[in-house]
Amino acid sequence: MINKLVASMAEALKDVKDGSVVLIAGFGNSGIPVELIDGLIEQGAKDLTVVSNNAGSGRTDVAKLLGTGRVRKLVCSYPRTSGSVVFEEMYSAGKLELELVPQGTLSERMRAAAAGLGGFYTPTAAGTKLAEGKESRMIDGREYVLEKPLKGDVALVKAERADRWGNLTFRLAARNFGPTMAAAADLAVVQAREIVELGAIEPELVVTPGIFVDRIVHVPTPKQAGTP
Amino acid sequence: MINKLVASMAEALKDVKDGSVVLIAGFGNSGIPVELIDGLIEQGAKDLTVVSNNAGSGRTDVAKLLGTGRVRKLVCSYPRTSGSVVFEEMYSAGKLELELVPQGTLSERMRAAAAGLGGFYTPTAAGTKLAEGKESRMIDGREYVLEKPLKGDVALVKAERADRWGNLTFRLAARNFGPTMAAAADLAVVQAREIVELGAIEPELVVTPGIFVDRIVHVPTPKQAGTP
Amino acid sequence: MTGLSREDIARRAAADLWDGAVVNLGIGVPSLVANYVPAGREIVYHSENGVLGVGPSPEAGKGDPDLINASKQLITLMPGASIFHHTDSFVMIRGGHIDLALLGAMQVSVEGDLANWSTGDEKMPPAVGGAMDLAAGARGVYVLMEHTTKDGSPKIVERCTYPLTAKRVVKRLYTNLAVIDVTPSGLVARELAPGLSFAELQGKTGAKLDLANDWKPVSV
Amino acid sequence: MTGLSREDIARRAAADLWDGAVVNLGIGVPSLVANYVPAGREIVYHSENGVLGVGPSPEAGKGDPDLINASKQLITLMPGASIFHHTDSFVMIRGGHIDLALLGAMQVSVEGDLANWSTGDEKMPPAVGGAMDLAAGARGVYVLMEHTTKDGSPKIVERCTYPLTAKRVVKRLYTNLAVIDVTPSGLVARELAPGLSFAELQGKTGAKLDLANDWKPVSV
Repeated sequence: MINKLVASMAEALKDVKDGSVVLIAGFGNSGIPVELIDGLIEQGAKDLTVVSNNAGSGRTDVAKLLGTGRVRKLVCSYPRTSGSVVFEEMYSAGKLELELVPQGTLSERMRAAAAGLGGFYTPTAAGTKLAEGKESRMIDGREYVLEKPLKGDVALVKAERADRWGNLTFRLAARNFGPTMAAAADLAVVQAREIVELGAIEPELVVTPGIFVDRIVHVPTPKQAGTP
Repeated sequence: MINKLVASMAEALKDVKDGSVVLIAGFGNSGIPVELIDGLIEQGAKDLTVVSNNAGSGRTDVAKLLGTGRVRKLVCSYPRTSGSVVFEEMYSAGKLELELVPQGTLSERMRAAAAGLGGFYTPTAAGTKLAEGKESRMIDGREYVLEKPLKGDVALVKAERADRWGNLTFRLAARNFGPTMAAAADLAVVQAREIVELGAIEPELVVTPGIFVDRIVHVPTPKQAGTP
Repeated sequence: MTGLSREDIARRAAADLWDGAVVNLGIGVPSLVANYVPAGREIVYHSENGVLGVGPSPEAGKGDPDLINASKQLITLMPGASIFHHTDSFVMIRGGHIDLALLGAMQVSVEGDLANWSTGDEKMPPAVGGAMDLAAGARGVYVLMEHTTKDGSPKIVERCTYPLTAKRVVKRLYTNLAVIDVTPSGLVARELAPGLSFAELQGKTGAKLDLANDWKPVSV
Repeated sequence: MTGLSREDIARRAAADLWDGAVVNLGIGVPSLVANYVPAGREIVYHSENGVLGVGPSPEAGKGDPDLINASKQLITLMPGASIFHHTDSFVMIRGGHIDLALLGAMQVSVEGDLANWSTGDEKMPPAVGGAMDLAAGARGVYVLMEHTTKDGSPKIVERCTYPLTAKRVVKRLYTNLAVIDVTPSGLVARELAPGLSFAELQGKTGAKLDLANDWKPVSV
């Protein structure tokens, strides 16, 4: 029997290795898997590369993880926001390497990893500083930059509803990076507010099919990121 | 006010030009926009390039369009099936050019057009006859083939439900190429079994957002392809 | 002369949006535009985080923390709205499906070059977000911004000194002081903040402006 | 000696699928495998046209024309099934998310090269479907097929003469006559159709076979 539901946060995050590339879903404070991030801090893996659209605000969730000093590198589109104090501290102290990636390229690179592609040509950032050192080429009279897939060892994703096969739905715009990150990581770990019977999610309404999900932990009252 | 619903098939297909690239959704007999294809035959555009996963069976729908002699070229993954008599006739008579494309590459090429990408590297077909003449490169020890976007001038898509903004849902596995083709064409024309009020499709449950749809024609009792 | 408020800049820009336009709203002043739909028109506002059909801000104290815009402010949904994941959202953006992107800017040049992600100061951590995707992918880019920096330096310049977001993409500027078109023959001021003289406007602008023959005061 | 029926080939292959396996079913004999889930196991069958969780064929006269498999036959859905569009379906396939692809073949070589899309006959129009994507993307490829062509020519060969689908991908073969592993040291027959001698099997095979020490008759 397929049962991806695990009993504890510890089990959900066991064997996350030092040096892992960790994809963390969310945009602003929406869709951030706060409890999984706390679980990862508890778990203790270090020398991590974190891929996340923002760098957290205040000192919770992504910011809290950065503050542990266990993140070597951040791959991110918009790390500096109001309240991104931990990121700014770590960055100016030279304790955090930053790879700045345009948001659509960030998402598309993870999708390329999920889709088994070797790379793609995008017009985004062509001719700018963020394309420096990258291969570019003219295609039909327009300049494109070659971007490579970005694969995660682990993805941390917040879902609204899950069944034991790993089928997921998401809550409103908390969906954001969740589906792409789940598909782009070798180990997709999901926190779900509600666990439902197999078959309770209508086949046409599944947002992330279970094939992309490895472990589910039930977090019935998830914290919204950015709240104390 | 945005109202993509048009009153007639003629209006839905007006200004489809000779020489157009026409994306036709469907897989086997599921999801084939039979009435739109009949409408296109009526409309009379010729010298068409048709992109479709199959080439029809019997002498209806896609096969009927091929039989008019107005299709110069077929871009297809699986044209030869039991009953693909019209395709076989046209092909062996040298009246139809065929570009055979692996199914996933076909879909991904249209997605690349929809997504504004200049191309992508895929491992599919690397080292085979279908990669001949294409650029290939080794990436991390594996051979990939460069594939270019495939854009449609027109897409013909069969949906289950539509609202006046063009938001769509699909029926079961009739979804197949519909969402990708709608997004990949300059003019996405949709036949929908049911037209619903704006707001009747829950935002989380929209499959194709209206941004990808241009015209909707109401076909309340669509024919299933392959039925007489 | 402070000219228009942020709300008035947003209201003025909204007035130019046509019925049926699909418009991405970037961070900053552009986010406010969702509150100002011209009467009798339907505008489909897009937010990069996966929302099409953004409505006005919710009443104070209401709103859902999982319905936010690019500026991370609470939004509502219009009837006809749809939700999708980030990669699909950028299919819309990069693929040319967005009619207009309304963006903020640090600098805009005479040729429509846009700089809005970095001052080039190595000590200041940069943030790009969806700006480069929008600049490369939207069919048109309009900029909404304060006319000058807080210390009064011009943001409209002959040539951007900050790292570029994209070249030759901005078609029109809405500032607290003016509405300015980027044309092949240079920058043309079409509307001036009420009470502002063209000489004053030129004085706060780091590139040569022409005044349109049919110029008028900004009306909001 | 005709050996196993198509249904028995499918049943035999199904017996090797492990609990929780995600298995794509290709055109032909593989499509039948959905009818044979070993007791006590859950197998998630994938169909390239956008279905995960394919169930057995519906009863005769039942079924929905919009629920079909790669062979365009009617299917049912299991509880837990999901529907998605074609491009997402091939994200699963190409991206290595499918544990096993069960495919038909025209020829398979000693090294596991697969040819299943064209005889190379220019007059015969070709058809590739999802075969190349599956061969390149699935974590494993097993072939289910008749052991020989209708006229008795071997389909298991030293070297494929037909154009390849992919090189060195086939790990195991289920035919009406045998179960054969593709190993680094060559083809190894593990199971033979009841009543068939190894010599007879070798006689219908266009490449050298070894017989496994622990070989046994196919049991279905």
